[in-house]
Amino acid sequence: PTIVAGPGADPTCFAPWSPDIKYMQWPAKTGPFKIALVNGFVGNTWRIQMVKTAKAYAEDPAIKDKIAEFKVVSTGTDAPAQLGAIEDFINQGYDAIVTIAVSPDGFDRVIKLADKNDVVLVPFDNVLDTDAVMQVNEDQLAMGRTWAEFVLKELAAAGKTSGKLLEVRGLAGNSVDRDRSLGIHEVLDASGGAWEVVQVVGNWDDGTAQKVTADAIAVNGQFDGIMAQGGTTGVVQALMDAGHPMVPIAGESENGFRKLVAAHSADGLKGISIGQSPGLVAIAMKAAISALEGNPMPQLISVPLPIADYNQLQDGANYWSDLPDNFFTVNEFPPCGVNVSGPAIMAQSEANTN
Amino acid sequence: MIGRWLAGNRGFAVAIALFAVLFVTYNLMHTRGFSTAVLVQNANESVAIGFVAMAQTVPVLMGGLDLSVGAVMTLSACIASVMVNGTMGEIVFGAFVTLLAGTSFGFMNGLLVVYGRIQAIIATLATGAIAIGLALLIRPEPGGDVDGDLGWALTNTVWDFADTYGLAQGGEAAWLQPFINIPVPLILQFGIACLVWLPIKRTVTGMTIYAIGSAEGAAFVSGLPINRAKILAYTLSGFFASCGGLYLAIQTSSGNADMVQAGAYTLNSIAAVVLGGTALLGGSGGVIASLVGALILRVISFYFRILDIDPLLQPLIEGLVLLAAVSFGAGRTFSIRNRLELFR
Amino acid sequence: MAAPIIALTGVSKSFAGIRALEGVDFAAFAGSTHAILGENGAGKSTLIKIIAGVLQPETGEMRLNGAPGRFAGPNAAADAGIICMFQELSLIPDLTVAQNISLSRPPRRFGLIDRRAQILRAEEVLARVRCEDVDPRTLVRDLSLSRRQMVEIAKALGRDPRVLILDEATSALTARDVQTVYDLLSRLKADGVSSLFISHRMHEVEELCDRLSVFRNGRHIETFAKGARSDAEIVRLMIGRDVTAKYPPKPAPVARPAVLQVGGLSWETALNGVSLTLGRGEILGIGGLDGQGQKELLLALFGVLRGVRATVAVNGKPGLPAAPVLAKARSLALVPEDRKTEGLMLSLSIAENMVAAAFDKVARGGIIDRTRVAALIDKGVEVLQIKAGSVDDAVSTLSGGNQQKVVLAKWLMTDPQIIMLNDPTRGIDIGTKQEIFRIMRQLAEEGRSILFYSSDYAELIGCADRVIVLYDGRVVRELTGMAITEEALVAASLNTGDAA
Amino acid sequence: MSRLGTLSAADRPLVIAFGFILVILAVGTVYTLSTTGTMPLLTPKYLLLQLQTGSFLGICAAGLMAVILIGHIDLSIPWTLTAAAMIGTAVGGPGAVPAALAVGLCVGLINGLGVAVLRIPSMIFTLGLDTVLRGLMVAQTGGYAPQDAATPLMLTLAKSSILGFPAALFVWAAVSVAVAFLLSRTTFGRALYAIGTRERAAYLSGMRTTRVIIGAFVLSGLCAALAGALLAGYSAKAYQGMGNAFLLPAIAAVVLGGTNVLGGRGRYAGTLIGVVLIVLLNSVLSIMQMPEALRQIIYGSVIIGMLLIYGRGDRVTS
Ligand SMILES: Nc1ncnc2c1ncn2[C@@H]1O[C@H](COP(=O)(O)OP(=O)(O)OP(=O)(O)O)[C@@H](O)[C@H]1O
Ligand SMILES: Nc1ncnc2c1ncn2[C@@H]1O[C@H](COP(=O)(O)OP(=O)(O)OP(=O)(O)O)[C@@H](O)[C@H]1O
Ligand SMILES: [Mg+2]
Ligand SMILES: [Mg+2]
Repeated sequence: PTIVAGPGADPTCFAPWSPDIKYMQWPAKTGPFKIALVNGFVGNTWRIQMVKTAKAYAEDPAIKDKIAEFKVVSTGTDAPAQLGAIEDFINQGYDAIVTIAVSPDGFDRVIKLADKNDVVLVPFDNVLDTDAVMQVNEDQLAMGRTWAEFVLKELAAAGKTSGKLLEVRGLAGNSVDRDRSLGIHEVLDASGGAWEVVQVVGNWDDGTAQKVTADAIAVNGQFDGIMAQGGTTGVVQALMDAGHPMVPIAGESENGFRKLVAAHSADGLKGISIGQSPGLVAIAMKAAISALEGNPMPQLISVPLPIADYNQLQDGANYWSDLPDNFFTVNEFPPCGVNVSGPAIMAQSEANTN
Repeated sequence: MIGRWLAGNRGFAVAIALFAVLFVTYNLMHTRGFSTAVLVQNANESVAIGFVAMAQTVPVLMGGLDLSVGAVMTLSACIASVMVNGTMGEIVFGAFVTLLAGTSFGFMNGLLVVYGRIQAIIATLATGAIAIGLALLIRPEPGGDVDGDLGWALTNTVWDFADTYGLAQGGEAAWLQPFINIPVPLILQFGIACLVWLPIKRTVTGMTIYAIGSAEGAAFVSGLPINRAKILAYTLSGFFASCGGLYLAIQTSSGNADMVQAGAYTLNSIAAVVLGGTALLGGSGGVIASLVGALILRVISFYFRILDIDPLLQPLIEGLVLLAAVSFGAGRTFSIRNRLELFR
Repeated sequence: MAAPIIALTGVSKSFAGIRALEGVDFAAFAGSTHAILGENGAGKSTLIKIIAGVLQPETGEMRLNGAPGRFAGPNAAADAGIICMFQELSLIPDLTVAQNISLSRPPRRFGLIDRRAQILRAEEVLARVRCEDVDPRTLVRDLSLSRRQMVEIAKALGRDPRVLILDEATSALTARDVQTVYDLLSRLKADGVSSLFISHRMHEVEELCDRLSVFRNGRHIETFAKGARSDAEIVRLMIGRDVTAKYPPKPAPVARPAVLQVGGLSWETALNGVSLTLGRGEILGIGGLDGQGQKELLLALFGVLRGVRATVAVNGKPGLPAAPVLAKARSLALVPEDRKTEGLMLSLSIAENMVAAAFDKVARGGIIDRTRVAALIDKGVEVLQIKAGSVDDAVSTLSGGNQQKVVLAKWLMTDPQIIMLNDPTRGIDIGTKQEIFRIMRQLAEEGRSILFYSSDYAELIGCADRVIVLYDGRVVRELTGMAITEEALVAASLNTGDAA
Repeated sequence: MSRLGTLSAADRPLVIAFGFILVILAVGTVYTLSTTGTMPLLTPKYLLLQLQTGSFLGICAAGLMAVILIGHIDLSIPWTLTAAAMIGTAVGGPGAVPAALAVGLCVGLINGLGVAVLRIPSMIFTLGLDTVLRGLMVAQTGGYAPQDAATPLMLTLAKSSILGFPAALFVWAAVSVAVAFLLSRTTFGRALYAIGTRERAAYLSGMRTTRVIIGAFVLSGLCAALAGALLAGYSAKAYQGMGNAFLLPAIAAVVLGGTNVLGGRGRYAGTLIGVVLIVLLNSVLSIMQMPEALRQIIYGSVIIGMLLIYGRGDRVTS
C-alpha cells in the first residue's frame, strides 16, 4: 500500500485511532473478492462467536455481493501454522486476509509477501506491534482507564478515596493484559488516593478467576472495589460464595456478568461492563473490502468501546436474561452497519428447537 | 535388500507413503500446486515442529520421553529473540548461545534422569515448567528484533539466500542454478538431521541409545556406556529442540514465551514420533522417520485451507484424522497370531 | 601351580538384606576349565558378576594375575580379557546379530562404526560356532532362544577372551549345539584360555571341567579336581544332605479315562496336526528337538494363540479355550517358559504372586476375602516348601528355583485338573528339581494330569508315564513305559528310520 | 495391614509430602504476617476453601491414578471434564449429572478399547480423543446455544455445606473411599497392580487384562466427568476449556504421592496428600502474587526436589 493523506473512507465506522495516524491506500480492484479469516485457537466461546459472526456477516446483504469466496481456518496457538496459513492464502490468490494474531510480533515475512502481492492483511483483536498493516481494535488502554475511573467514581460517591482493590488480570505475557492493566494503574496512580491493589491472575477464564478471587478474599478479607479483565462472572460468583459484600466492579461483557449486575446492582454490585466484541471481525472484513476498493484507510482503526454500566442495562437489548452466561453481549456496531447480533446467531438453532 | 529394509522399517515406509499421498494430493488440489512458493511455505511451516519431533525421538528410542521439548524450544526462541541481531559476528554468536542454552538444558535433563534417578516423564515435565519460567523471565512479553535479513534469507529459496547476502553472484552463478528453487528451511532441517544424527547413530554411544530402549540390563552387562548414552540422548533432545526454537525466532523475528504453544508442541511431537513409526517403548525407529511424521501432521492441516469445511467442524475433523492416523497401524494387532507378542 | 589368574579373598555381597555371598575365597587358574556348582541361589551368578565387573563386592579383595584389582564396569573386565555370558542373556533384541556380536567394541572407520566390517566379523565368529545358518543382518528379536544362546556364545568368542565365563549358557541348547560348545571349549582350553562354567547338568560338568567348586548358601564349600569326588558326594556338598533316588517311582501303567483329547491341532506353520490324549492322573511328556512346536502346543491349549484349528475336548466338554482366563475356568494351568517375564510379576510380593491366578477363588463379588487369601498363601508355602523370609518380600529376592516354585504354587491354588509345564526345571538345581519331580508325581497321584515339556531327555525318561515326540509340529512317535529310552527319544527327535 | 496391603511399603513419599505441606503453609503464613500481619492461611475457612476447590483436582487424580498404576496415562482428562460438564448442563434437569457421567463412561470405554484392544499407546490415543472431544464441544457450541447453567443438584454438590463442611469435600471423600477400597480390596484393584508390573504375566495368570485396562480408563473417565459436573456447579455453569487446568496438576499430584509413573506401585493415600500439596502450593504462590515466571520455576523445582528426596531413600536401602 501507499501512504496517503487522510481523511479515509467512512470515518464514522473506520475511526482513526488517533489524529496523527497515517492512512494507507491499495490499488483499487474490482470485486467480488476472495477473503480468508485466519483464526488462532477456537477453544472458547468468544472465538466461536467470532467465527459465527464472520460467517453470518459474509452473508449480510450489504457485502454478500462483494465476496466471491470466504474461507475460515483456525490454526491453534501455533505461530508457524498461522503464518503458514496466511502465506498459503496469499499463494492461493486471496485478496484479503483478516486474522487474530497469535503473537504481536513475527509477521514481517507475511506482511512483506502480502505487500508484494497487493493482498490486504487485517489483524484485529490481538493486533501487531507494527504500523505496516491496517489493523482494527478497541483501545485496551482506554478500557483499563474507563474501568478504573468508574470504580473510583463509585467509591467516591460512597465517600471512599482510599482502600483495597482487587485486580484480576488476564493471560500473563499477553499485550492486551498488559495494556488493560497499564490503563488501570495509570488512573489509580493519577487519582492520588492510597489504593492498595491486590493482583491475581485469572487468565480471562471464569474458573480460574473464580478460584483466585475466592483465595484472595479468604486471605485478604474485604475489598472495596474490583477490576476484572475477564472471567468476570466467576469473580462475582466467588464474591457471592464468600458472602463478600457487594462492591463496585468493572468487568468484561459476558452475558452472565451483566445478568448478575442487573440483578444485584441495588444491593451494591454497581458494575460497568466493557467488552472486546467478537463483532470486531465484521469491521475488519468491512475494512478489508473498503481497502480493496481503493479507499484510503486509517492504518489503525479504533472501534468504540461498547460500554454499559448498571444504569444502562436493559434485558433483551444489551444483555439477555434467558440466554446462557457465556455469550459476549456486544456484537453490533450500528455506525458501521454491522448489525449481526452475536447472541442471536448463537442462539438461533436452539430457539428453533425450543 | 529393499525387502529387508521394508521389513525392518515398516512404520517408516508406511509413513513415507502416507506423506507422499497426502502431499501430492494437496498440491494437485492447490491453485498453485507444485510451485516453489507453495513448497517454501510448506517447508517454513514444518521446521519448528520437525525439529521438536526429532528432539522427542532420541529419548523415545531409549524408552524414555521428554516432555520438555516444547518448553526448551520456547526458551531457545526467547533467548534467540534477544541475542540474534547486530553484526554478522554477533548474529552467529547469538545463534551459538541459543543452541548452547538449549543443549545445556537437555544435558541437565540427562543428569537428572541418570544421577537423580527420576523417571524421565516426570523429570522433564518439571524441567519443562522451569524452562517456561525462564523464557518468561527473558521475554515477559512477546517481541524482539531478530535480524530481518537473516529471517528473509532463511525462510526462502536458495536463490533468495544468495541474493540477500550477495553470494554466488547474487544467486546467478551457473553452478547454483540447479539448486536455486530449493527452500532453505528444507536444507537446514534435513541437513542438520543427517549431519548430526546419522554419524551419532554410528557411534557406540549412539547405538547404546537403541540398545537401552531394547534391553537396558543386557546393554549394561554388555559393557555399553549406559549413563553416557542417556545423557547424550537428552542432550541431543535439547539440541534439536533449540534448533527448532532458533528457527522459530528467526522465522518470526521475535520470541514469545507462550506456555500453551509449548505444550501443544510437546504433544504434537509425540504424535509425530508415533506417526513416523518409532515405537514409544523404544528400541526401533529413527529421527528422520519422526521428521516425516511431523510433515504428515502438518500436511493434514493444509487441507483445511483448500477444502470448504465448516470452520467449527475443523477441530473435530483434525482430531478424528489424528486418531485415525495413529490407529492405522492397529490393524496389525489383529493379525498377530500369538497374543504374547502383544505384550512387548 | 602358577599364580591364579583370578583370586578372590573374603568377598561378600548382599542385596536388600539378603546375603548372596559371604566371605568367599575363590581362585581360577590359566588354562583350566573350572565348574562352579551349587543350588539355586547359592550365589554362583553373583560371584561371576563380581568377577565380570557387573557388581561391586562389599568386602574382600580381588587379585588378577597376582595384582590387586577390581573392575569398575563390564568393559574394564572385558579389557582384561574376562568375558562373560550371563544367565539372562545380554543380547539386544532390536539390534542385528552383527551389531550384537561386536557390541561394545565395533570395528570403526573414520571414527564411525563400519557396518560392512561388522558383518564380516559376525560371519566369521558365527562360523566358528557352526551357526552359518544365522544371517548377521537379522534382528536378534527374530531368533529362537537356542539360536540366541549360540549368538551369545559367538559374541563372547568374538571378544578374544582370556577367561571365558559361561553362566548356564547351554540351558536352552539343542544336543548338536551343545556338542559344538564342547568342542569349542576344548579348543579354547588348548589355546590357554581358562573357562568358568556354571551348569546344573552334571554330565556336562563331568565332560568338560577339570576343577570343580561347590557353593552353598553364599559360601564357598570346597574346590577339588575332577574325579576327586563321586557324584553323590558332590550333590551332598551342594545341598548339604544325602540324595537318594533322583526321580520318584512311576506307577504301573493302567488304563486312564481321558481328560484332554486333542485332534488335528494346527497353527500357522508351527503346528501341523497334533493329536494327543491325556489321561487322568497321567504325566505325559513332550519330547523332541527344541523348536518343533512344543511351546506353541502348550500355548495353543491355553488359549494364547489365535487362529488355532483343532478338535479339543477338556473333561469331555468340547472346544478349545479362547483365552487363558477361560482355560483357567476349565481347570487348566500353564507354567510358562520364562518365569521372569511370563510366570511372575517380579517386583510384586511373593504373596501377591501366589494368589495372582486364584483371586476369583478367594473373592466374592470382586471383593477379596483377606482371611482366605492368608490361608491360601500359608498352604502354598507349606506344600511347596518355599524358602522365603517373608511372603511380603518381592518375589525377585528369591533364587530361581524358589521363584519357579512360586509359579507352581500360583497355579496349584486354582486347583487345576490339567497342568501344563513348559520346561519347568530350566536353570534349576538338583535339589529343587527333585522337589519339583516329587510334587509332579504327587499331583498326578491326586488325580491331576500333567503335560510336561522338557528339553532334558533324562527328565522325560525319569518322570513321564508316556512321551510323545514332536517333529515339525507333528507327533512322530509315542513311547510308553519301558520304551522311553534315550536312544528311542533321540531317534524319534531326529525323525529317523522307524518313526511311528 | 494384610499381606496384600503392604504391597508398597513406601510410606516415605507420604511423610515427605506431608512435611512439605507444612512448609508451604509456614512460608505462606510468614508472608501474610509480614505483609498484613494476619495468619489467614491457618484458619479453617481458608483450608476448607482449598479443600473445596481441591476436590475437583482430587477426584480427577483418583481416577488418573488407576490408569497410571497400569502403566498408562490419560491425557483426555481436560476435555472429558469439559465435555461432561457441557453436555450435562445442556441436558439439564435431573438427567444432568447422569448425562455427565455417561460422557465420562463413553470416553473411558473408547480410551480403554483403543489402548487394550487396538494396543495403541495411551499417550497418543488419549491425546487424540482429547482433541476429538474438543472438536465436538466447539461444534456443539457453534451449532446452537446449549444451555450451560448448572442444575440444582450440581450446585448442591459443589457449593452447599453440610455440618460446616463443603459438600464437595464429602463427594471427594466418597470417591476416595471407593477408590482406595477398589485398589486394595478387590480383584480389579489387585489386577491393576499386576498389569502395571508385568502385563504378560498377568495375562498368563488368567487375569482379564483387557477388561481391567478398560475398567481403569472408565474409572478415570467417570472421575473426570464427576469433577466436571462438580466444577460446573461451583462455577454455576459449564464453559469451554474448563478442564484445561487439571491434567498436569493431576499427574503431578499422583506422582508426588509416590505412585510410580511406569505403573505397578503406589498408594491412594499418597495421591490424596499429593493433591493437597499441589493445591496449597498453587494457592500460596497466588497469594504471594508470584509472577508467572517464578511460579513456573518454583513449581518445577518443587517436583524435582521432592522426587530427588524420595529417590535418595532408594539409594540408601539398596
Ligand atoms: N543390571 C543393570 N541393568 C541396567 N543398568 C544397570 C545395571 N547395573 C547397573 N546399572 C546402571 O548402569 C549405569 C552404569 O553405566 P556405565 O558404567 O556404562 O556408565 P558410563 O556411561 O560408561 O559412564 P561414563 O561415561 O562415566 O564412563 C549406572 O547408572 C548403573 O546404576
Ligand atoms: N538383584 C538382586 N536383588 C536381590 N536379590 C538378589 C539379586 N540378585 C541375586 N539376589 C539373591 O542373591 C542370592 C544369590 O543369587 P544368585 O543369582 O547368585 O544365585 P545362583 O547361584 O546364580 O542361582 P541360580 O542357579 O538360580 O542362577 C539369591 O538369594 C538371590 O535371590
Ligand atoms: Mg563407563
Ligand atoms: Mg545364576
